[in-house]
Amino acid sequence: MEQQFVEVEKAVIRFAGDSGDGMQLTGTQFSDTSAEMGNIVNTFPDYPSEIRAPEGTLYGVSAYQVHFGASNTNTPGDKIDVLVAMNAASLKVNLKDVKKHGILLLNKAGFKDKNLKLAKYESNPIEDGSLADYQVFAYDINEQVRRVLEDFDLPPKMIDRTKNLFALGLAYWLFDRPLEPTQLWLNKKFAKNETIRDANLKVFKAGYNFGAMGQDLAVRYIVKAADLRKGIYRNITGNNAVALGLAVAANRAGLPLFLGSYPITPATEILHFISGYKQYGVKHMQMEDEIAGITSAIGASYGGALAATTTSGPGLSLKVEAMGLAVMLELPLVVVDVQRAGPSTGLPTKPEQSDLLMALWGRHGEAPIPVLAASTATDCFDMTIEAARIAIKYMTPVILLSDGYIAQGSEAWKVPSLDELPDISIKFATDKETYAPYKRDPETLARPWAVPGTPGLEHRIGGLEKDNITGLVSHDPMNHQRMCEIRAEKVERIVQDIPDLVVDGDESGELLLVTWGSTWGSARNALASLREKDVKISHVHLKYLNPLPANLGEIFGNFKQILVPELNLGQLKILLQYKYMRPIIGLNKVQGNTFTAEEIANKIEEILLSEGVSK
Amino acid sequence: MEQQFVEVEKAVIRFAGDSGDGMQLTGTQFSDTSAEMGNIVNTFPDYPSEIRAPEGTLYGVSAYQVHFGASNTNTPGDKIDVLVAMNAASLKVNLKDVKKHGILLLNKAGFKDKNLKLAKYESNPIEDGSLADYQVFAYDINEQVRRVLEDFDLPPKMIDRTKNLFALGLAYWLFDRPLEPTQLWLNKKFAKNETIRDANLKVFKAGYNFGAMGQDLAVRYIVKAADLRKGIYRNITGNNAVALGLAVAANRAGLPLFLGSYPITPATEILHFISGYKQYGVKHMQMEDEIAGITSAIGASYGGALAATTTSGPGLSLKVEAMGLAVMLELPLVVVDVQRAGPSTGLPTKPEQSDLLMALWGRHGEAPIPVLAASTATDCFDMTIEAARIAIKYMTPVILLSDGYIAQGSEAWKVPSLDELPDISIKFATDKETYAPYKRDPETLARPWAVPGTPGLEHRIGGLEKDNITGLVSHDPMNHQRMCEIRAEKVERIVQDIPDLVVDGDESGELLLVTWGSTWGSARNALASLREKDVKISHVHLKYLNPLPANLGEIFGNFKQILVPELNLGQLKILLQYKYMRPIIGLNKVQGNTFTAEEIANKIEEILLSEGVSK
Amino acid sequence: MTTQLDLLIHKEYGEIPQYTPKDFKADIDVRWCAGCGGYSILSQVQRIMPDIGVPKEKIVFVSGIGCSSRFPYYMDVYGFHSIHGRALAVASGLKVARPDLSVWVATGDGDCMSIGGNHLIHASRRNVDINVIMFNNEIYSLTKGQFSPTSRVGQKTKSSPFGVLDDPFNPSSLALGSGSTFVARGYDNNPSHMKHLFQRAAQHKGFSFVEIYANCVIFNDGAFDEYTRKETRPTSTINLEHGKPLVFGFKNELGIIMDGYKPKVVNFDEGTYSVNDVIVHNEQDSTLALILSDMSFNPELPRPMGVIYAESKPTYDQKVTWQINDLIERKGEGNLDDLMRGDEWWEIK
Amino acid sequence: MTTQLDLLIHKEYGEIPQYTPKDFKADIDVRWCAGCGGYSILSQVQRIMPDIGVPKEKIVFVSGIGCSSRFPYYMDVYGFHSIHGRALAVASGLKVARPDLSVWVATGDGDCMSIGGNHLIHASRRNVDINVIMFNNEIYSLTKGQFSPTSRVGQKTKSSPFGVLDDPFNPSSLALGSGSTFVARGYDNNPSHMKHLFQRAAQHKGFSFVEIYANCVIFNDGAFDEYTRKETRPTSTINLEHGKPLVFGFKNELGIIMDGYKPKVVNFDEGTYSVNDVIVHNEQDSTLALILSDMSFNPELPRPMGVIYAESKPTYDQKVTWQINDLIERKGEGNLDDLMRGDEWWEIK
Ligand SMILES: Cc1ncc(C[n+]2csc(CCOP(=O)(O)OP(=O)(O)O)c2C)c(N)n1
Ligand SMILES: Cc1ncc(C[n+]2csc(CCOP(=O)(O)OP(=O)(O)O)c2C)c(N)n1
Ligand code: SF4
Ligand code: SF4
Ligand SMILES: [Mg+2]
Ligand SMILES: [Mg+2]
Repeated sequence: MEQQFVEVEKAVIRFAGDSGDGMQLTGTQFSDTSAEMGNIVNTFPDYPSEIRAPEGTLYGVSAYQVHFGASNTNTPGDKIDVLVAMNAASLKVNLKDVKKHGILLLNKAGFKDKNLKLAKYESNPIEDGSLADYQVFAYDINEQVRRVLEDFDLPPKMIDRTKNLFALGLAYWLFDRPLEPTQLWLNKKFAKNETIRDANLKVFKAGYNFGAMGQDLAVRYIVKAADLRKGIYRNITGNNAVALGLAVAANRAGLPLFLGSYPITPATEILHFISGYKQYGVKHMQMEDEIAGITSAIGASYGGALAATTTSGPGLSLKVEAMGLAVMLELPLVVVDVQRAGPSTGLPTKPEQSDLLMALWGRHGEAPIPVLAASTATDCFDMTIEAARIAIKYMTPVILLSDGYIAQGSEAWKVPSLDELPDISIKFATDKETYAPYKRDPETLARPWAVPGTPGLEHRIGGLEKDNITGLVSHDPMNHQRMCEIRAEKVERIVQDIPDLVVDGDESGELLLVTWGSTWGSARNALASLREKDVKISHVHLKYLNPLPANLGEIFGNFKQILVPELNLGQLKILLQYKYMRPIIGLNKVQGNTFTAEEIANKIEEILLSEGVSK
Repeated sequence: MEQQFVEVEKAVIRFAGDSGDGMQLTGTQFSDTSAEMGNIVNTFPDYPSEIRAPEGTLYGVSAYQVHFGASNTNTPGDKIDVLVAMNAASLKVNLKDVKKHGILLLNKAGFKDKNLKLAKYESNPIEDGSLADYQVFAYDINEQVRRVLEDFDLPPKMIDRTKNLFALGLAYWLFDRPLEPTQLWLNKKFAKNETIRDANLKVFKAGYNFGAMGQDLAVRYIVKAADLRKGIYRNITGNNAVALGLAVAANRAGLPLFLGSYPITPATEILHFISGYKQYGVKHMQMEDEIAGITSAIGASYGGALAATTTSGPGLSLKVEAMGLAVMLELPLVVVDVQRAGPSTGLPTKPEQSDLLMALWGRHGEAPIPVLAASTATDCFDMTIEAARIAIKYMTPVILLSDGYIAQGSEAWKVPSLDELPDISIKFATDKETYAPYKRDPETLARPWAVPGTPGLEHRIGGLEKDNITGLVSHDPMNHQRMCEIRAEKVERIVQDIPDLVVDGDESGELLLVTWGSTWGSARNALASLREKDVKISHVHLKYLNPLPANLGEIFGNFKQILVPELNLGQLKILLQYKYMRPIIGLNKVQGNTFTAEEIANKIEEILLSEGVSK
Repeated sequence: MTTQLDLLIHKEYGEIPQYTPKDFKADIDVRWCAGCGGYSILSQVQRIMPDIGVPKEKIVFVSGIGCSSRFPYYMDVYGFHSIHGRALAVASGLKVARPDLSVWVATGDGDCMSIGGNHLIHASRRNVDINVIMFNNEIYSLTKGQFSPTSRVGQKTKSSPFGVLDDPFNPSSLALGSGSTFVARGYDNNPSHMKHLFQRAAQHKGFSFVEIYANCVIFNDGAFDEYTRKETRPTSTINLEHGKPLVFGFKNELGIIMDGYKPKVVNFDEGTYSVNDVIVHNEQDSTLALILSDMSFNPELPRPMGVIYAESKPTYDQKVTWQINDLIERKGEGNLDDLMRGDEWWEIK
Repeated sequence: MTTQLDLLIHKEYGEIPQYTPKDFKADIDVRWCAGCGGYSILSQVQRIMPDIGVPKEKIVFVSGIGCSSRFPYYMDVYGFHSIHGRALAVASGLKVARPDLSVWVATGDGDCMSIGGNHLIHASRRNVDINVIMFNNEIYSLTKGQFSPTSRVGQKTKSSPFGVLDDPFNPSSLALGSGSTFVARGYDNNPSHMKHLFQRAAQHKGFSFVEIYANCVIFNDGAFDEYTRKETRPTSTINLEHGKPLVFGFKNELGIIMDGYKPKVVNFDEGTYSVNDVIVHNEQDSTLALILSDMSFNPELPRPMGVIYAESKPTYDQKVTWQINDLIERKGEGNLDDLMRGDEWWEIK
């Protein structure tokens, strides 16, 4: 059969199988290779909350999705072009996300009676015609790999385990990917075990050839490369980016890094990465709980480290009292909250944006804290450094909001070089003649940072209200009022130090789309598709939630309506309605996943239509 | 000298002395007797945060203020008519609050050189003319009591200690109070020690006679009695009222009461009172920390008790995670937060209203909780029962906000009888045919309450998201959305069950005064004084903060401006601006004390003047 | 005052049905990994349930968060999967409010001893009548493999890539040091021994702390092999039985004697000592319990398995009830109208 | 990479000045009640400070909340009055970040063992080099008199008007059970003994837990009279000294012998035993420490005072530094540009 090439702007592939089928690895290879070819990639792993759910079950399905192309791959993608499904359960769980006429690459060996029963199929979908809307290509991959490896002296289980590489090879052929990067990787990974290495290499190649030998796959795809700036690139997840951001921020601040943390999904990986940074002089303590995580960090900050604590919702709830202490002490501290679906334990492996109000207002007393939010995996790097910069410059705790979606998803990152990054250092106080613990910088209102070990600056601080200059405990009524106002004012003044917003699209008009955090990606994709249809719509994205950028009110003034899509029941909406006293249209989703571009685009069109504006 | 009587509507007296001078006791006697005479009384104790500060120091001054009269004694009073000061430090600390031409009853013995020095007086204010603006009556009370008790075989220290009763007797004379109630009380209190009893009785009487003998006090005051409804009355503090409210609510609900708590100022007394209710079958646990306080209560609630936890700001911050669990479990729970000045440890013995936003929004995830606030000491009783009623009827945690001001202050309470209080009981689920853990009441959306021990209803609940009927763990995206919405809707629906607001004053106009919590008293006093001057102003007071009363928006629509005085930097303001999208004028005070009526009245006049409305 | 609850609690339940272990299996797939130590713990718990003399509806399992804390879902009794670390505080409130219930806690080394450490030591000190089963796998499994407070020095985990630095807790010593009245240790691949421990815990009136070595096949596989496998167990562990001499070894050729106040291993085959010189286990002796527990991490001594300590003492929940009953007996049941009125009231007529 | 901090830390400070206790008095009124046990603790701490070999600016006192936790305000060194219960977690982070500092924690029985219990047992287990002075007054004083985890059964307090039901912790046993390497006990009215304990704690490299019986004249006056007053102390307590026999009594006529593994009091005057039969204190023996600590609440045995246990072991903060240094030595100092680039990078040209 003749094979033809079709060029496309971008594509979405999802690899799905049992928890033990190696889908995460398969997906990562595909994405790395695609990125190396110059595609922009955006990925998302989706795995069960059970550690190793029983084989073949619906709740045991593990998947990895890759969105790759030349542009507008700002999310892992709404709908799937190609689904690789290693068994019946994987098909069942994922089919709803496949585009009509999309490609299904199925492993027949995973559709035995037992599999069908576990997947709750009445009959075999490969045979019963129920997949008529799709291009179905079903092969017995187990059989294939057994044949390929018949000369190898390996136990059958081991042989079976290579089947993901067969599927990967096939996918490479389908999308015309070069084999070398993965071959190199396999060589490295199995350097110590030649048989396994060779078996894997052979199966991988066989998968590719199987496509080339042209059983029935008639169309191959060429996904255009992006026009990327020159430089060094790598793929990175948000959690990895936060970890790197902290290490780099400490370097740029001229401070040692200290992390006090306690594991919690989906923030734990930040702790994992940082625990590996020993060679960089980084100290970390895995403490007994979240309270100890943050209070140990406060102790380290008092000692002169750039201190951070990392967590997710339930952990943030436990850190509340100590955050109030940090406010009172006016010590720098970076608190990273990787949001997940709540309330309570909620859906612990699923993303949500529902900790915003808590970050803004969830402390007893008047305890203002700056709040920032990262919008993509790579933005986590920049915003972490920004959080550290503000914390140090203004002597304040800062909350950085990420979420499970960008924390675990990856995208390509143009790696900066250390010395092109800003210097964010400040000087410790050392002069005993002029020092007073709460004597403030007139511009930033920051108090001086004097660390133990500095002769002559011995002083006492604590959670009781203190005199505005001396820092001595003060019960004076007017001093308390002044101090509350100063702490609020200090956070407000950060507005001088953050960039004005630039509207994407017309500066005024019918509708302004406002986003924050990880919904950035879906919004960008939605805008791209709408603009193709000539729909007029402007967009601003908020990385600073407290304080809000100075020109936001002015921008609002230029639009008739404002739409805020959020993965919560309307939290930014509350902030904006309070601040600007005008109605905000909310698009609210709490379904353990992010918006599809379509959902946002549809809402926009609906609003514009009802206004009789859209074509 | 001729003594004359002046009749007044109300008066304010403050007793001030060293921590060891017995001022709290003196004040309580004065207030109890006044209440018995038919005055409305409102009191406030003000004591140092040190346990026993050194004698004679400024920070060791302890005071007790009594506002008593026929009407509008809604607070302990702004300015003092009579200050009883037992030493120089007490005068120094309290003079600023005394009205011009007010009466100072001073104990000369407390103005020795040593006292003056500790009080940081350069010269003796009794002699240097600096008190010319006041009516000064200075006597050597120590000398007086020594003379009175010269026949008693008591050590000098003991004799000195009676001086507060001399001052009390003098005050009784000044305000024409009957001696019997205090005499009865002394008889009871010192029943076991005749000498001490007689000494105290004698000194008390001597103080009274000292006034009668007419040295120089020329004017006596008759404070009008109030026109009170018939019934049994007592004085009560807010903390005592909460404790009683919990015990009574449990009774009316037909449930046993369980309190899980941890001591913290100014909420600890609730725990003290309840720990004394053993005879009433009440169980309490003083747990290891606040987290255990609330989680033990959740355990008890699961077991079928009316469960409560009591705390103040720092403790509330620690309970955040567990409150989220209670939201997810949908179990009844009363969380009482007696607010104090924050952030962090702040000013722990001083009141503030700065936990409102935290109560509303301070939890990770979407975790809505009804929020109520008590406005006076006696209202603490009613609102505690109301909190319990809502908690049980809607199967939800409820936060009740009190503050250090009403919690420790007292007022006269018309004691209800148990059976005139509402029945708030609901039935436990018992029918295994119809039971499902999250099958809801169609009207309230409450789930059924099935307690362990009920055969056939064995089920599992927890913090993971659950299916809306079965309560089984569910990762279904649409179920999560539905559950988040239902939990929000359930709290919203409480609005059907709370009274509409009634505007005090005209139904529409220039300015609406909106208050919540303990500022009610200052606001009422301010209104009374303004209305005497014919200033037009309307008022609503919010006891329900979430949900807000149904007709609040409509009421707002009838006023040009809205003023919200709060003891914080504008927290209700945030809620109202967000909800009603119109600017609110804030009057914000964080000075460790409450508003004076004057501060509120002045602000109102200022607003009205600037609008050119007021006369 | 009779409450709604009294009506429920005091309802006679007559004969307890003749249950079988199956009656305690919840109708739900167990979702632990194949080979997880949890399975055998679960099945032994289900096995003893018919015999503890409590009707099903009076049994509650409370847990925190972790693989182990999923336990309540698999038991067909009342179950409460709370938040991380708080199971013991929840259970304390429940037991005090409802002394009629049989309250169990299923927890992990992280849930119980890391974030939950404070509630552990306080529930232990108070002697609340709760049966705790701590699944010790020396790792945080649900969060995919970080070290826990029982992980060993040098252990490489996701959060200690260069080796753990923290010394671990000895769980039984912490339990004893905080006042536990029942302390025992078992391991997942000895079902009958485990069953015995659970039975003993159920019988014990007071706080029972049972540590079970539970293999996590995914994140810490084989951690306990030395103490649980036939080839090494006889010399690496010693099985404690009340009133029996402390002997161990493949042929019971080893014993523990006291060298002053220090325990020491002797080999009877060497001829110097015989079984008569060996200490006899007395599970009611607090000093011996401390000494035995302290042997756990001593490489020269075998690790004790079984009931280390069992002391009979009034429970906290009983004492709460007694105090209330005593007061009511002495002073009469309180009248809320009197309480509201207080001592200092007056009447306006 | 050299940080700003290194510049501070590594600056040579030359000779340590000849301090006097007065140099450690902060210029502020001490605001405890007249007669509070805190005063004598404060003055002994100020007295040892000149001799611990650390310049003033390198000393930090951390505390939580309570009367006792006001301590840092009264010391003219660096001071950190944190929040209730968290002093040990704050101090742990500080010490690990700054091993060059001498870190002390002043805390109360409530702050340290109630809300702070978890941080206590974990700091203890990790052996972070912190010196803890726990003011035990068996009450919550700052909140005006509720029972604490060291209050006695039956004690009437504001929150236990009918008597405490909870059994108290034995602080030294909890410290030992959680792994403390230095455990000692003293009392406020024995200044020289206290001074000795503080000196020993300062010398000890690792976690030192010193419990001091501190009389609260207002809310629990006389709680420790039995153990601290001349009339009863000689028979109610025993003073431990390393290498010395365990004797006590008005004329040292009493001693502790071992009856098997159980400590027992003997009277030499009775003639059966002499001082030679008595156990000799060995503060380095973990088993003996457990036995001695366990004597504390036994009415038939004297309550031990002094250094119960002192074990030498690498500290956590040292190990953190060693692990870092070891890796840097073996693999070289990390280059952040390499770290950012990672293993799998590519170049677009
Ligand atoms: C407040 C909070 N912090 C952290 C977590 C994340 N978390 C869940 S389980 C767990 C550790 C569980 O360890 P363990 O109790 O030993 O259970 P195992 O999975 O090993 O059985 C952690 C840290 C959480 N759910 N909540
Ligand atoms: C989070 C929090 N909970 C409770 C309190 C109230 N509180 C302050 S000190 C204290 C107890 C102190 O007892 P202890 O540590 O023994 O100190 P002492 O006053 O007896 O020296 C309590 C409960 C608080 N400040 N913060
Ligand atoms: S990860 Fe470990 S502890 Fe968790 S279920 Fe699997 S084997 Fe069991
Ligand atoms: S209340 Fe007690 S502990 Fe507090 S300062 Fe006074 S005597 Fe000391
Ligand atoms: Mg574990
Ligand atoms: Mg104390």
